[in-house]
Amino acid sequence: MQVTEYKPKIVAFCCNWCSYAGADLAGNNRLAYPAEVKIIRVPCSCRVNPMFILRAFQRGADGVIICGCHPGDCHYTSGNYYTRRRMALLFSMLNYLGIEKERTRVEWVSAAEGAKFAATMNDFVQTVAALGENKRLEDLRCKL
Amino acid sequence: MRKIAVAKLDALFAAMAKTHTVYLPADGADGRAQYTRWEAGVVYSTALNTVRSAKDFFFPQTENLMDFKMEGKSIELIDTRDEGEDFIVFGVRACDVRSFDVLDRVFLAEPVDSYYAARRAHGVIFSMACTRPAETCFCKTFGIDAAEPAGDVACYIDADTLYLDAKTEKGEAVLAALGLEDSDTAAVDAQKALIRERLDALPLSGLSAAAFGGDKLDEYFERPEWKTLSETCLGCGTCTFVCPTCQCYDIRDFKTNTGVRRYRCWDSCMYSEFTKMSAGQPRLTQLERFRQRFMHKLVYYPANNDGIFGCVGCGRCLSRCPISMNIVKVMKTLGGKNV
Amino acid sequence: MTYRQEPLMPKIGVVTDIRIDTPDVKTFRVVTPDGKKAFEHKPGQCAMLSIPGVGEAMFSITSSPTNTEYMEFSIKKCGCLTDWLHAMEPGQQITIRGPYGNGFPVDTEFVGKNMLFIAGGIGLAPLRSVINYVRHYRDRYGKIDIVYGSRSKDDLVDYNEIIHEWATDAGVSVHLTIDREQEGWDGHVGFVPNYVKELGFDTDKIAILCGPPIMIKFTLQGLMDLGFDKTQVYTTLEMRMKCGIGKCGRCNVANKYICKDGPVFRFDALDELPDEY
Amino acid sequence: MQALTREVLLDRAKALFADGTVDRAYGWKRGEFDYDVTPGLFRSVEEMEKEFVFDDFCGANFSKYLVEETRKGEGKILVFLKPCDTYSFNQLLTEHRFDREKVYAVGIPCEGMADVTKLKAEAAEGIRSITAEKEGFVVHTLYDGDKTVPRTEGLSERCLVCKSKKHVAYDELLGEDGEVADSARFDEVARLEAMNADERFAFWQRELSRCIRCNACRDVCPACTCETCVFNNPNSGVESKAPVTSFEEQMFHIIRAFHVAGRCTDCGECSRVCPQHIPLHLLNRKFIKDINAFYGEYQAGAEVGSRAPLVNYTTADLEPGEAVQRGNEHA
Amino acid sequence: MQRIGVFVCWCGSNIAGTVDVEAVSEALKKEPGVVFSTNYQYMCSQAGQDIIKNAIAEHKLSGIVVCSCSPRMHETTFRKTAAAAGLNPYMVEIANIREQCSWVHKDKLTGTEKAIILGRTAIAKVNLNAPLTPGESPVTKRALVIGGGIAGIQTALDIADAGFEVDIVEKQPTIGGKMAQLDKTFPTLDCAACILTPKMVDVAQHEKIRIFSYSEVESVSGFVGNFTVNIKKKARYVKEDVCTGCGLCTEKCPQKNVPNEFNLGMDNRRAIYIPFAQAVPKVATIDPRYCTMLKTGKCGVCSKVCTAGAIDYKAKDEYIEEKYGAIVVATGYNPISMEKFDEFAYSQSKDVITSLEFERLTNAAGPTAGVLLRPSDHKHPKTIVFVQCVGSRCSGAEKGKEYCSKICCMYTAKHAMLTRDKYPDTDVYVFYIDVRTPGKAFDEFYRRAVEEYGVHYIKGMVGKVSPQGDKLMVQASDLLANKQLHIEADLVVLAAAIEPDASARPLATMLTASMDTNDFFTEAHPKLRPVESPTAGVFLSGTCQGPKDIPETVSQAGAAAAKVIGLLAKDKLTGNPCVAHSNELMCNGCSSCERVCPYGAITYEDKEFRMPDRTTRMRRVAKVNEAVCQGCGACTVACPSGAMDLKGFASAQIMAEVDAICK
Repeated sequence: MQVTEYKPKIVAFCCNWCSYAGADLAGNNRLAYPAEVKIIRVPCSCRVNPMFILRAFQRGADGVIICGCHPGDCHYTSGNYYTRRRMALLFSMLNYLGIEKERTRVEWVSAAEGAKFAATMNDFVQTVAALGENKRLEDLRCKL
Repeated sequence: MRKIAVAKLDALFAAMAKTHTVYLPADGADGRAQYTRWEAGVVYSTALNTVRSAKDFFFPQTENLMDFKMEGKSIELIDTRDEGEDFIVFGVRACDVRSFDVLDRVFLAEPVDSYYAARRAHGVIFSMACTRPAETCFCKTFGIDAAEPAGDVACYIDADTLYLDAKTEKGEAVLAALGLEDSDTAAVDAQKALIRERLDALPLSGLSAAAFGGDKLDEYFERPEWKTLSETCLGCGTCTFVCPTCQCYDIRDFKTNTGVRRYRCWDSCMYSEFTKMSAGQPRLTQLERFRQRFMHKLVYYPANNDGIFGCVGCGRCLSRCPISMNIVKVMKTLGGKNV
Repeated sequence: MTYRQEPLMPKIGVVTDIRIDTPDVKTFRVVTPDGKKAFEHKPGQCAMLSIPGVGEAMFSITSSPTNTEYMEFSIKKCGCLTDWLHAMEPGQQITIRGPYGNGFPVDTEFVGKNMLFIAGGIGLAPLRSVINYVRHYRDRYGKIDIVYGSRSKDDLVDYNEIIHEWATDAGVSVHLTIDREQEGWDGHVGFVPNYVKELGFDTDKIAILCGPPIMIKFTLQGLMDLGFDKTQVYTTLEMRMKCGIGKCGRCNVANKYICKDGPVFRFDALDELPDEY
Repeated sequence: MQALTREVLLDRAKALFADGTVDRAYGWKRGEFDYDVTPGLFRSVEEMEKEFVFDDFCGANFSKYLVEETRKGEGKILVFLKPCDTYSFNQLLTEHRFDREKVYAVGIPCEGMADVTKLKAEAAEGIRSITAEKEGFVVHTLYDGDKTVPRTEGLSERCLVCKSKKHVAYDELLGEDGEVADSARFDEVARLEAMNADERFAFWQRELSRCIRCNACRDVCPACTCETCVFNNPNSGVESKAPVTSFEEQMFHIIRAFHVAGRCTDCGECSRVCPQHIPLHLLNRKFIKDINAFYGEYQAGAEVGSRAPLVNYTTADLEPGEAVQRGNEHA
Repeated sequence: MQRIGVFVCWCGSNIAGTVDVEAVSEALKKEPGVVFSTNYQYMCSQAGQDIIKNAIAEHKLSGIVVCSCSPRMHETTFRKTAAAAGLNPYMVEIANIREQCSWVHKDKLTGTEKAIILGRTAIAKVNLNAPLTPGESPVTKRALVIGGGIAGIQTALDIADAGFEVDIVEKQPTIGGKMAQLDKTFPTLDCAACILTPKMVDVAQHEKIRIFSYSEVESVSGFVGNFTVNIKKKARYVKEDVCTGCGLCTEKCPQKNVPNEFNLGMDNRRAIYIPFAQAVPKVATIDPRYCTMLKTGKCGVCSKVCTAGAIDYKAKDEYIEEKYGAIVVATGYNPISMEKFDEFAYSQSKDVITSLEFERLTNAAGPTAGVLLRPSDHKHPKTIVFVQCVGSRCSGAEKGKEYCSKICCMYTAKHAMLTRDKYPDTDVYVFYIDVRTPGKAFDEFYRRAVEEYGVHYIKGMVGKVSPQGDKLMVQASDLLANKQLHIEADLVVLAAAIEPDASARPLATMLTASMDTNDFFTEAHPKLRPVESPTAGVFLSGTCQGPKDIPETVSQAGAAAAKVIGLLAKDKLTGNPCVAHSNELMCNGCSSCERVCPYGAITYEDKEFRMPDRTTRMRRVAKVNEAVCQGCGACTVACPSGAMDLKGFASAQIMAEVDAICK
C-alpha cells in the first residue's frame, strides 16, 4: 500500500556569511535533512523583508525560517540585531492574527554549525509537517 | 399585490431559496447591515442602507475573467465563465434599484459585458420601500420615488405584514411560485402617503439637480471651486466603493503557480494611479480626479444617457467619506442658488 | 440566457514576423494560429494586445484593411509590455482583441478629397493604415501629400516602404525631414511644423495629423495660418485605454470615450472638449 | 462640549492673518448637517468667518496635509492642533516630511471628539440635528423625538482611551494644557491575546473579510505619507487594488501595520474612517504594546528626532521566539 | 527577457550520484527565458568553462545559471568565465545542487526534484538580473591619526615608515598621552618615559609626519579614500615655529597657582607651561583660563622674557582643511570619575588616590620627585591599601562599568611590588574580586608580588573607607577567610575603571562610526576585523576600541597601520557592485535607512523634482555612497516606501526566487 506522505514546503533565508556557509558545512559533512527545505541566499538576515515571508506563505509555503549569524557575529555588525527586532514584532503580529506561530522561526547558525543547521531543519520540517498545510495564510489562486 | 405575515418571513425566504439563492440585508458582527446569503437563522434587517451597495451582485468587486496557460511560445485561453445560478436580492432600496439602470446603460451597451449581463439575467430584484428615510437621503433629487420602488417585485413592510407587488413578468413568475395570499392595496397606499410626507420633510428634500445635466460641461468644468472642494480630498476610494453607480474597473493579471488568471476588480477614479499608463497620466492632480468623479455623475453620464444622472441619492458617500466631502456639497457649491 | 460573446475575451495571435524599424520601434506581424487575420478593421482603429501576466495595452493597427493576410503593429518600446514584445521572437503567441475605436472616415468624408498626411516619429503608425488604404483605392481620392519627420534618418519608421512604394506612386508626394543634420542625409532638415509651413499647402484638402503633442499643437497652428479650417483637420489621440469598450472609466475626456468615440477626432470636435487630453 | 469656542479660535486666526504671521489656515468647515465637518484650507479671514467651525465633530487631524501644503507658497500656514494631533505633527517632523518653518501651530485643548456613527446607531435613521449639552449629546431625530446619548457613549473610541491631553508641539497654546493620561488603550489587545490562536484567527477573519480595500485607512493615516505607496507600486510585488482572496486582506493590513510600526502615533483615524468598521487600530496597538513590552516604552511623535524602535537595537533584545511566547503571555 | 543558458555540473559522482543531471538539464529547458541547457562532468574544469564560453557566444546568452557546488566555492570562477566570454559577471547565478542537495539527500528522485527546483529558482532570479559594474574611487594617500598617545604614535610611525604622509591630531599641547604619565611598565618594569620618549622624538623628526598638537577635529566629510577633515588648531598664544622650548617663560610667569593636570592636580604649574620636559612639540602654551594678560590685558611678562619673540597674545583659533584616505581613531581612555564612589572617601581625603595619581607619586618627574609621600602631610605611608575593580565589573552599571578594565590587576601588582621593593617596611594590602593575569609573563609577575614581595592579597571587597584623624579606616571583607577586616591605612589607592575619552562620542558621530553602549568604538568584526571600524576607511587603534595594556595597544596600533597602508597603497578603490540604491522618485527622505546603516553610507540631499503637473518642488532624498555601502540590505527593509533596493539581491529577485520555490 502506498501512502503519500504530506511534504511541507519550507523556504529558508540564509545569510551569506554564516548560515549559508553552515548549510554548506552540513553538506560537506553529509548531514541529511529533508529536501523540502529550499534555501535562498541573502547577504544578511536583515535583507529579509516581511513582505518576502508573506509572499512565501501566499505562494504556498508551509513554513519560513530565517537563519543568520549569531547576535554579535554579524558580518555587517548589526544586521541580525535589526532582523531580531523586525521578526520579533512580525512573528508576534502573525501570532496575534491567529497564524500558527510554529510556521515561522529565526535561528542563528554560524558557519561552523553544520550540525546545528541540519538539526534545525530536521526539527523545523517536523514541526511544520505536524501542523499540516498552511491554510490560514494562503492564496488559493496560486494553487490553480 | 400579495402579502405574508412578518412572522412568516423565514418560511418565505425558505420557499424562495428552493429555486433561487437569496440575498438580503442582515446585521453583521459590527451591527451594520450587509447583504448576506440567506440560510436558516439569518434575520432580515430593515436598516435603511447596507454599507456596500447592491451593485456587488451584478458587478462584484473582483471577478475572474479567464485563465491562461502558457508553455514555451504558446498560450492557451481558458474560458472560465459558468452558467451562473438564479438568485434573488431582497430588500433593495429604491435608490439602489435605480443604480442598476445606471449600470445597465454602461454594461449592457454594445458591446455587451457578458459577465454583467449573465448576472443581470439571473437576478430577481425585490425592492423595499423606505418608511424611514434618513437625513442623508436625496433620491428625490434624481426623480426616484422611495415610496414606489422599482425592481421585479416591490415590497412594503410594516409591523406585522410584508406586502409584495410584482412589477415585472420575472417578478410575477417568482411570486406566483411562492403561493402567497392576495392583498388589497389599502395598507400600502397609506404607507406610500406616509413615505412621501416623510421624504418631503427631509433636510435635503429641496435639493435640485436641475442646474446640472449633459449640456453643462462648459458651465462647470473650469470653475475655481473645484480647488477648494478637492483640496483636502484624501484620494481614497471610499466614496467610489460604497457608491452603487460607480463602475470603473481595472483588468489585472495574477500569476498563479501554473498560469495566469485575468480578473477584473473595482477601481476608483479618485486613485492617483488610476489613469497612469506608460504613455503618461491625463488626470494629474487630485483636483482633476475629483472633478472627473463629480462631473461624470452630474454632467458626462447624463450627456451620454438621455439626461439620467449618475447619482441615485443613496447618501452612502455622505456618511462614509473620511473628510465628509460629498456630492451634495459639490452640487451646492457649484450650483449656488439653483440647487 | 447567457451572452457567450465576451468583448474582454481575446483571441490567440501568433507573431509570425518581427521587423526592426528603428532603434526603438519594431513592427510585428500577427495572424491567428490557423494563419488568418484575427478580425477586420477600419483604418485608424486599434487592437488590444497582451502577454498574459505581463500586461495588456492598446496599439494602432498599422496595416491597411486591404491587406487580407495579416495585421501589423508598429510598436515603440516604452514600458513593461512593449519591452517584452521587443524581446520576443517569431512564433511567440500573444493575445489580441478588437477592433476598437471609430477609425478614419475613409469611405465617407475623405472620399474624393485631396489628402495631406502629417506625421512625426511613431505617429506614422496609425497613419500608415490610412495611407495604404488610400493608395489601394487610389482612384477614390485626389492628390496625396505625406509629410513625415523624425529625430534622425534611423528613426524614420517604414523608411523602405516610404521610399520604394509610397514615393514611387503616381499622385503621391512624400516630404521627409529630420530634426538635425546627419551624414548620409541630403533631404530636408527641420521640424515638421516649420516644414509644413515651408511647403505651404493649398487648403483644398483634408489634413491628418499624428505625432507628439507639441508637434500637433504647432502643426495645427501652421495649418490654421495657411487658411485651413478645423473641420478639415483630423488627428488620433494618444492611447490611454484599458478596456477598449468604453466601460472601465479611464479614457474619457468629458463624456467622450477615446476608445469608443475616438481615437480619431476632427479638430472642431476636439475644441468642444475640455483640455484634459 | 469643547473648552474653547469657535470664536476664540477664530479671533486668534484673524489676528494671525492680520499681522501677517500666516497667509492660510487649516481649519474645520461647516457641513450640511451638524456632524459632517470637513477639513479645509482657508485663505482669508472672510472665508473663515463664513465657514469655520469648532465643536465636538472636529476630529480631523491636519498634520498630514502639511506635507504637501508646506511645499507650496511662501507664507506660513496656520494649523490648529489638538493634543493627539501634535504627536503625528512631531512624527512627520522626525521623518523630515515638512518644513517646520512654514507652519504656525496653535495648540488647542480637546475634550474628546464625537463619533457620529455611534450617535447614528442610537438614532437608528434620521438625525435632524445634534447639540452638545451637559448631560451628553442630544440627538434630535426625524422620527423618534430627542434622544440623549451620554457623552462617554458618543465619543470616538480613540478619545475614550485618550493617551494624552498634553501637547507635544505648538508655537502657541490656547487654553489650558492637560496631562499625559494613563489610558486603558491596550485592554482590547490584551483581550485578543488571551484568546487561543483559533479564536484570534476567527476574529480577524471576520473583521478583515469585510475590507473593501478603499484605502481610506492608508490615505488618512498621518504615518502613510510615502511618495509612492508600495500598494500602488507595480514593482513592489504587493501591488493590488482589491481584496481578491482572504490572503490579500491579511497581507494588506499586516504590511501596512508593519510599515507604520514604531511610527504610528495611535491617532485611531484608520478605524474611524473605515467604512466597514474594522478595528484596525488593534493591529497598530498590538505593535505599540509589543514595542513597549519588548524594548521599553516608546511613543512615536512624543519627541522630534527620537529613534524609532525598528531602526534601533540593543545586544540584549529578546529573540523572536520569545517575543511570540511573551505576546501570548501578556494575557 | 533574458536569454539564459543552464549548465548542470555532475561534479563527477558528487552530484550525478544522487541527482539525475540529464533530467535536470532537460527539465530546466522549459523554464521561461532558457534557450540552452546542458550538463557536463566538471563545469569548473577548463573544458567545462569552455562549454559555457562557447554557449554564451553561440546562443547570445544574456544570463547563465550554473547548477553546481556552493557559490561560495565557484561563483567567482564562473563569473570570470562569463566575463571572459564578454558577459557581465553579475549575470551569473549558481544553483547549489551539491552541498545543499546531492550531499544531503540520499534518494535520487528527491535529489533530482529538488535540483530542478533549485535550478528553476536560480533561473527566476537571473531573469531579473541586471549587469552590474563596480564603482571606482581614487585614494588620497595620506592618513589622519586622531590622538597622540602610544597608540597614535605607533600607528603614525608605522604608516609613515611605509612612505605615506600622516598627520596626528592631539588635543593636548603635547603628544605622549597616558603612557607619558606612567612610571614603570609591567611586567618588565622598564621606565615608561625611557621607551616612549624616543618614539615621540621619532615622530617629531619624521619627515612624513605632521603633528597638530593642541588641536581637535571639527568635522569630517567624505568616505573611504576621500575624507575631508576640518581641524581646529586652538590658539596657544605661542608661535610654535618660533618657540625654542627654553622654558624661561614658564619660570617667570607670575601666575603660579594653576593645577598641573599632567600631575593630576597634585602640584601647580604656571599659566604658560610646557607639560613635561620631554614634551613634543616642545613649545610653551598659554592657558587662557589663567593668563592675566589674556584676561585683563595687564602683565606681558612672558613676552618680555622671550628672547625669540614667540609670544602672540592676539593668536586666534586656526582651521585647517585637509584631505585623507584613511582615518585612525586613537582617542584613548581616562580613569572614570570617583565622585560616585563616596564609600571610598575619595573626595573626603587627599590620601585616597587613584592608581594614575599613584603613578605620578612614584614617578621621578612627579610632584614628589619619585618619593612616595602622602599627599596630605607628605609623610611616608606605612600601610597602603589597594582596592581593585573600582567601577569595573559593576552589575547594573549605575555607578561604574559592566566591563573589566583589564589593566588594573597588573598595574596594582606592579604598584604593590614596587612599593614593597622600595619601602620594605610598608604593609601592602590588595583587595580583589579576581586576579586576572592572562598575558605573557603576567601571572609570574603577580605571583612574585605575592610570594617574593609579601604583598597581602585578600579576596574581598572594601566596603567603606573612613578618614579618622590622619588615618583611613578601611572596612573590608575577606571572602576566603569569611571574616570582616578593619585596617588602619595611611594611603588608599583605587584602581579606577577606565572609560573612553569624552571626545570619542562626538567624533564617532562625525565619522559615522558605530560605538557600543560604553562608548568604545565597534570593530567591523569582533574576531576577523578587530582594527577596522564598520565605516570603511576608519580604523581603530588602542583603548578607544576597548581596554588594553601597552603591548596590546602597540600591536593593535601596528595592525591598524598595516590596514591603512594596505588601503593607501591602492590607487583606486573598487567597490562591491551589490550595493543599495535609492529610487529618489519614491524616497520620502525619512532617515530610516540612514539610521540602520552601519557604515554611514547614506546621506541626504535636497533635490528639485519636476512634478507630473509640470511644477517643480524640492524634496529631501537619500543618496547611497556606493564606495562606502557594503551591501547588507538593512536599509531596504527599514525603508517604508520601498525606494531602497539592493543591487544583486533586489526585492523582485528574491520574490521571484520565493515564487519559484513555492510553485
